[in-house]
Amino acid sequence: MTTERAPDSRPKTLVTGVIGADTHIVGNRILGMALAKARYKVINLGALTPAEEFIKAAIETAADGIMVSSLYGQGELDCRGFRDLCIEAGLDDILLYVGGNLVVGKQPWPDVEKRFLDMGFDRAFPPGARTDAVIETLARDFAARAQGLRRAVE
Amino acid sequence: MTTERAPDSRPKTLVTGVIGADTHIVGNRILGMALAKARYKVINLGALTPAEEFIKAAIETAADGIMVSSLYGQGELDCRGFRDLCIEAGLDDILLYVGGNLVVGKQPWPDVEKRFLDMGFDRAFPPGARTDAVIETLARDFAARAQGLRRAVE
Amino acid sequence: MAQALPHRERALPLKATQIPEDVFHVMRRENLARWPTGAEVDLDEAAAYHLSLPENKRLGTIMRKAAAEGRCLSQPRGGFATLEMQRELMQVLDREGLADVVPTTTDSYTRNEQWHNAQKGIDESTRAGRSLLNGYPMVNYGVKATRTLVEAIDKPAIVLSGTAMPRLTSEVGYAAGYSGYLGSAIAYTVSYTKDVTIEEGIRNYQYLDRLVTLYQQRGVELHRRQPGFLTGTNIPPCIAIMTCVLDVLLAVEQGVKNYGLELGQTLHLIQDAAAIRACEELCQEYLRRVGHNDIFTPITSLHWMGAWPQDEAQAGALISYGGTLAAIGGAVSVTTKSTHEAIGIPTPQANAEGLRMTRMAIYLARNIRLDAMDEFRREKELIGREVRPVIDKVLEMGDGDVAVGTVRAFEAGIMDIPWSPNRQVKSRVLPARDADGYLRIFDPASMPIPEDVLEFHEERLRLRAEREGKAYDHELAVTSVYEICEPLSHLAPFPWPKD
Amino acid sequence: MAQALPHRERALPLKATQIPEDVFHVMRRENLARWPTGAEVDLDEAAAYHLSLPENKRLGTIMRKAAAEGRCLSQPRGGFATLEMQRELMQVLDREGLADVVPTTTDSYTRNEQWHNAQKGIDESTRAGRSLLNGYPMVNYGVKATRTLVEAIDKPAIVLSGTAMPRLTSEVGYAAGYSGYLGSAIAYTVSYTKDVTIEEGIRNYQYLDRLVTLYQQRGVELHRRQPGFLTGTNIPPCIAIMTCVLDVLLAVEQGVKNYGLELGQTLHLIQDAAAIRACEELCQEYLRRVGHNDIFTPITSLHWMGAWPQDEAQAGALISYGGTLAAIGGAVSVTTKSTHEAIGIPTPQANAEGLRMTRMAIYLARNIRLDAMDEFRREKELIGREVRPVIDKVLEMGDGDVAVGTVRAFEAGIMDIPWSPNRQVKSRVLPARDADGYLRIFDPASMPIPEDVLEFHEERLRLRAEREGKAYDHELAVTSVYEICEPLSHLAPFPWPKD
Ligand code: B12
Ligand code: B12
Repeated sequence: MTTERAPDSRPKTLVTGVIGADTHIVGNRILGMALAKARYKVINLGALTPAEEFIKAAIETAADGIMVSSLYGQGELDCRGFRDLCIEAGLDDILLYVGGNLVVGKQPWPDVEKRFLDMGFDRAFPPGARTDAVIETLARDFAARAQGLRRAVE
Repeated sequence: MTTERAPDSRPKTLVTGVIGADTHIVGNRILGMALAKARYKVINLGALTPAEEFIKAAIETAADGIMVSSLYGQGELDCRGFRDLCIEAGLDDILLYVGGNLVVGKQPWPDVEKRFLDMGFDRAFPPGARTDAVIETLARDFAARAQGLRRAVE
Repeated sequence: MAQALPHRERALPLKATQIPEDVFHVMRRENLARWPTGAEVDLDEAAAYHLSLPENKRLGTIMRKAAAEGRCLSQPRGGFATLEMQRELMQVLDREGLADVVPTTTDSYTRNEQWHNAQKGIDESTRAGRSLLNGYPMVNYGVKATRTLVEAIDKPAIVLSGTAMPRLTSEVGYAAGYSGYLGSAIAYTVSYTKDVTIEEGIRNYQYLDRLVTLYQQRGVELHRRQPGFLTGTNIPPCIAIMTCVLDVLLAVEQGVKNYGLELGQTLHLIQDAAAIRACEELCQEYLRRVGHNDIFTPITSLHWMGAWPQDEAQAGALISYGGTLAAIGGAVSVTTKSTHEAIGIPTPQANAEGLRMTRMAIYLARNIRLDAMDEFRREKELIGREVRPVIDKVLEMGDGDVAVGTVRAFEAGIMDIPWSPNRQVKSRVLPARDADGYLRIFDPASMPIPEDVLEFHEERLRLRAEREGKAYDHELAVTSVYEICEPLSHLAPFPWPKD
Repeated sequence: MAQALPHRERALPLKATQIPEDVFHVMRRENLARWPTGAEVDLDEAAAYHLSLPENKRLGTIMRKAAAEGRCLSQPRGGFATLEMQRELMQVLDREGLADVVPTTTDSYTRNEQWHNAQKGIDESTRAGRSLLNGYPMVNYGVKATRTLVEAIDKPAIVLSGTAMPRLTSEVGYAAGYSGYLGSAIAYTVSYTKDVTIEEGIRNYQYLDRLVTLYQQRGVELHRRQPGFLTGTNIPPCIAIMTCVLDVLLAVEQGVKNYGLELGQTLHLIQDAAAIRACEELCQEYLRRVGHNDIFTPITSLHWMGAWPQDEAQAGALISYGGTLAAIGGAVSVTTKSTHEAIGIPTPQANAEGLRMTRMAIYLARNIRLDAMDEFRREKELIGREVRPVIDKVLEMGDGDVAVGTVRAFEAGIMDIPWSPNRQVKSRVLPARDADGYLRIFDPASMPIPEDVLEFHEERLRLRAEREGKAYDHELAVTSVYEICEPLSHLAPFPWPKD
């Protein structure tokens, strides 16, 4: 597991959960454990979480980011309009990550990534992403935000 | 095994063998057994047979056809000029079959077939051909020849 | 979301005994009224339809024959959003995959009774020309349309619908001519839901099992099947088998006779073989205790249910070994995956290849049995020593009622499931792989597994930690989740470093 | 074609004893003079080069380590016509295939010492931009060029050159830094040649084995290996092992210490595991009888060597099972094939996939051993009862000289090989697969296998004929040649006919 830490001293809060009618909790739970270990405050909503609940939880906890898991293939339907819901709720700039097996079937990753970035996610992660990579990217993105950027550039 | 017979009463003679430096005898031997059962007179030259020996044997036995096996991939080199050798020896019209794994590697069959037909073989058989199919085609080709054709049309 | 129980039903106390005919009549009427296609279900007509099907389309019969002849049948999973896509898929699985049993996996909206969402999924998929749903929306299409799928193939068809809410899907599926249905109260409630209670799950599957007995009365023997793979994540055989025993006890109370049990593969040849035998024996043992001597309980072995490697070559080995394990273990059928598993739902062709690979592997291992090995016997006996104390405790807690006992056992953590998404389940039990590749229990939490057995588990796990130079802690469980999906360069590196 | 023996050598009577140093000196000079690249061989320089190689490039060492640690290494086959193609291939096998041992298969002209033809093959391949040879023409390229191949990889390299005439290829290969060489007198003469006599074959491999001891004197332990797979066509373990025993006895007379034995897989889990153990035990038993207690004889298991199915999914199962069989059998290494096997020489990528599939299969089965099973013990003991009477007879016929005995035994049909292309071999012995999937002997011809053993073989084969409703005749042997390459629809049809 990683020993990377969140970049500034105030611990960041992240809401996580598995969106839609999706029951795949294992990766989400392991990710949550790894985030906690990396000193994030993690609000884990668990499996089968409607989009609205993520946003509600983010508002209630003044979260810095939302980590949406979607494994079962219907993420493409479930995630549409997620950023719009955020904006409606006044979370215009909240950091939005999505990861898992985002679409149905084996599709070229660049296409899939683009689809989710177009939906307003800041980053999308391909199948089988490891927690270390996620945490490292989070650190870089929060560091970039501290400097007024939307996210880190590669 | 097949019970198909040669088409006319005088048994036809076929020379068989494995061409070049090729040691794969199993399929050739099984083919020989099946041809004998189908009432062909079979002259089997065995493995590792130079092109010249096929032709010598065909002349000596007044053979009706030559069945060249090539399994090891170098058939493309070994079989070049085989028809020319036949013509030089006065076997202009002898029926020439070739079968086995004729070229190196997995290549599209139509290309490979064309390469061998262009060399002057009357028929080329793809990897894994079964004896029944070979014997059936032989019967049709000899029947066509009895009618003055070069070989049966599909 | 989770459909609340109809008012009248909730008023009745939970019991394992058979739902009375008149009550069930009302329950069915209410159920079928929930979506327009419910009206297409006509039980007598459906039973007659089943009786008109040839033997090779009846899963109940086929499973009995396979068991009698010592065969291992193959079955994939598979579902797409539209009738046309689904038909093509099933035909490819039947013809190119030589599947012995052809599946229809429903999509996850259907599973969660979100039929309006499913309809959107159908529409979008039709527009996009590709499936945006992870399965076939069976309720939306209804009985008549779905029957064309059964008619498009030459094998028995089975509904795969991982859900704790199978009431309407099962009505439609069975009426459409599907002769098998996968799902059970405990297994699916603990692994496919977050908020459904064990009680609701039991009630929903009591409905389904009761429905099967209505067909039975009309001369139709349908196949029911329990998904003992649970969360698919390093489930030790004993925990799977506990749910098998409890679920089959619940089902027979409703009158079911033809009830298969599924076990996800541990990927340890001997553990899997022992698990298959132990499952059959323990189910029969507990069935006999309650006076049932005539329940047919064939075992299905499932290709690895945890995380898969992305490399298709590695995945191929898992598929092939999955056939080997099922055949050598003596499973009556095997449920297959494909080389696309780590990434997404397979194309029909990749799915068919997984079937053929498995079928060849079964052929190659068709004559091997390990029952005479000491290690096999020891492992099988061990499973018995793990399962009985827990089941006996559950039955005790129910004062003779297995439904009540199950609910109380989960509340108390006496029954527990690793990596469960369900809030009603403690999910504190933690499995991990040991030094010899067996799945063992790292932390039993509150499960009453005997001390000496747990000591053995701990010893084997400590040995692994030692050999790998790792701490003996819960990270063993986490690395065991990833193990099989690791790339080979990590899993089996070239053993000798340069100089 | 087959190179005639140099005059002087032919005058010496055939004997198993070590070639005297002075005679060998002359033999080497004559040999190296046969093709220009022979002049590049400088034994002292080559030995120094080997000593400069890191441990991970020395096959002798790697095999010893793998045996000691209970590992199963993986090795493919592979050769292309030009240096560039060969380099790319070897790098792909090393890096993408994670091969533990990287091969160089020579082409068939080289094997038959037709170096002029090989040169044409190189030229045509260069022009065509694709390989027209089935392997790498090692002698044509010579020592210096070939060394760049050894330097392009991080693993030990082995020469694969199925031939009875290895004299010049082995000189070039070992001098180029290859630390392993596959080939032996009996095995290759009986399966790769038509007119080469057993005597010539023995003399040629005596040369090669004697060469290895020259390296040994210079502190370099090279690996030698015997290709006990023979004609690859349903070779029952006992016949393979007879050749292993005789070939290793011949090799140790020349002073070889590190000598591997290969066994083609029968595809029966228990027969293969028993064969691997029996081979090692019987070789050691006969080595001890002649006073050798220090010969290292690791066993390599080979993926199915008979005809392969064209369907890549079916082939995948054979590949994967091949890893399983090797690992469970306790082989020290496994030689792999690819999904292209039925069609042609695989692309580097397909070859690498076969390696990875096998490697994953080995990982999955790494902890399983069957030695404690009764069936395993019975089968292993049976092999001993088949092998000993024949070997004892061969040794008796040689009046204490294994070389002489071998020649006489083949003449008399006491030693016989199924499906041999060699005219010196009777090839009347006929194997077939029995009812349980074991390879048995249908017709022993003149091999002195005990009556009671043969009765057992016949019983099992009759049982198969009966079950399949076939006559008990030699067609059983022919259908056994085709069996594994049959399409699944034939091999494992859906068991229940419509209606
Ligand atoms: C285990 C499993 C199950 C278990 C889940 C148990 C549970 N309750 O959690 C069970 C058996 C119940 C199950 C059910 C189903 N499954 Co499933 N399942 C898997 C499997 C084999 C492994 C998933 C897993 O646990 N991986 C291990 C964890 C550690 O990895 P992970 O989940 O990928 O998470 C990591 C990363 O993705 C990343 N990550 C995850 N979330 C996020 C979020 C963010 C923001 C970021 C940055 C990163 C990130 O970090 C995690 C830690 O490393 C996968 C295939 C595979 N991957 O091999 C299929 C798979 C996910 N399942 C699939 C499907 C279709 C289903 C079903 C719909 C149908 C069915 N076959 O029964 C049902 C789902 C029902 C429902 N309503 O949701 C499909 C999805 C297909 C697609 N997308 O095209 C897959 C890919 C299999 C396949 N190829 O068909 N499944
Ligand atoms: C058994 C085998 C061997 C045995 C051969 C034993 C023997 N002495 O016969 C051994 C182990 C010795 C061997 C050696 C080699 N082999 Co080999 N071998 C095979 C294998 C696995 C099966 C062949 C077989 O017996 N099939 C069963 C019989 C019944 O079928 P068949 O031979 O195809 O014959 C049938 C048909 O083709 C047809 N047929 C045959 N001849 C003819 C002729 C005519 C006119 C017609 C109409 C039909 C016809 O009818 C037959 C009966 O049904 C094949 C791959 C495969 N097919 O799975 C590779 C294969 C043929 N071998 C191959 C190679 C490269 C070699 C080696 C060069 C290198 C090596 N790997 O060691 C050496 C050859 C050395 C040499 N000098 O020739 C390659 C050839 C590659 C290519 N063409 O691209 C193959 C295809 C494997 C591969 N994919 O790499 N091999």
